[in-house]
Amino acid sequence: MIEILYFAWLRERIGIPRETWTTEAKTVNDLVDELRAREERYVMAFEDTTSLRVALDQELAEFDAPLEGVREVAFFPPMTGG
Amino acid sequence: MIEILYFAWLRERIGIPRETWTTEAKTVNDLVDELRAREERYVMAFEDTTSLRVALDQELAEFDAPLEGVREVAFFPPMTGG
Amino acid sequence: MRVSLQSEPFDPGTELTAFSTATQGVGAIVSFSGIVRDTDGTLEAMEIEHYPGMTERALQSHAQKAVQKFGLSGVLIIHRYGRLTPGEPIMMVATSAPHRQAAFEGADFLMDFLKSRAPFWKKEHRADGADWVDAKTTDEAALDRWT
Amino acid sequence: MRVSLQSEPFDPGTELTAFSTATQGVGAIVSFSGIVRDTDGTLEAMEIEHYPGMTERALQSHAQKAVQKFGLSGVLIIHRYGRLTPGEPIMMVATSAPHRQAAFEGADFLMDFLKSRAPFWKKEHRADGADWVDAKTTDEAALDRWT
Repeated sequence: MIEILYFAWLRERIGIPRETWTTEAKTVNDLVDELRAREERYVMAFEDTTSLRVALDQELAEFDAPLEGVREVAFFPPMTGG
Repeated sequence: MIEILYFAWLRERIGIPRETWTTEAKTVNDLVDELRAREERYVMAFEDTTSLRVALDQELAEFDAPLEGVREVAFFPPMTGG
Repeated sequence: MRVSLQSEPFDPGTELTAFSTATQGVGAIVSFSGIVRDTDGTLEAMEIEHYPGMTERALQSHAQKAVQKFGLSGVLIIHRYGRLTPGEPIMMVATSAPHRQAAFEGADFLMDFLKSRAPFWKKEHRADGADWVDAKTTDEAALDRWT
Repeated sequence: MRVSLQSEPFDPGTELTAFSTATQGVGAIVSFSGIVRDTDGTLEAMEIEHYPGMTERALQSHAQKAVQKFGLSGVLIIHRYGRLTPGEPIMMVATSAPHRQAAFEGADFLMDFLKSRAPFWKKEHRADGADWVDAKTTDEAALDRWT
């Protein structure tokens, strides 16, 4: 079981800020595939992962990173702070 | 007749902050030669003009600049503001 | 080193005075403040979303990185979240160091990080709707200067 | 644009607040303050000599140059002269602009100018005597960045 968080327009497109999900995914990419298989809104949200960022347990990561031991996965668009 | 000003260690070495001087000099270099011919303290002060700066009527200039029309000449070491 | 993630407004001048007073023995202090800007007279508000938990960690770790990389004597980062109106300060960084170059570079480095590595997202609210601000590829590219 | 050549002390934070209030509609404000630094615990005072008349002209003309070169919305230059003690601010520059890069570069440019083109000379007073501060060749070289 992992906690999945969504931010900014990704949060709006999916419609929820967070959810708990039971996954078999080995990597972030695997997890994205699982989510896409669920519902159309996930397909839309994850249409182009090159325009998205991911953080594993609150550290920026790559989409091919392993999920082993990870408790919190966050997906969001490129950041626009400052 | 021109007004000559000295700043920082140049002022201390020459012993006065300013003086009025009647000159025939065509350029700053000529003026420096005239001053050196006056007294030992000017020889000492103007020993190495590459380590000095000059301003003509309050604008930075080169030592080969003409003096025609100039009313105020200032000599000083490289600036250390900021 | 002080990092503040806050919804409350702040005054960069007041913060600079406090920062200067706290860091003694330095020769140079640089500050940067970013202000909500209404480019065409239609901006009603700037909404800033962030990732609670990750944001604080990311700000702390980058403040530490800046201290080490540039030998800074002090670092201040303030970043707001929530709803801001035009003219309000969004964020500020301040750096202090023995000499000028380290203070300037440290501030510039922190800004590059805040622009594209700290989990903040800006949304502009106008009379005719709201839009998420797009990330600039130049901001992403700017980070390469420091590696 | 405000240029102040003064013997009186000033507080950079208070000046930053006044500068920010005066320049509306900008997105970025950068400030730099230089502080008298006692590197080895022996400095009693820093004396700053300047060239009355030329200094004011030079500060004004370089503030204008910075506004034009970087499209700045506002410039502030404060520089003290006379006898200063360790910990006191010597000078400050502040720049405001629509975007960050112009504000940073404008402040950096003004500092390079103040270091080696404004007619100020620093003398350090210590218990065992007084010495004029040598100009740094790096300060002179830094000016080449802008030509």
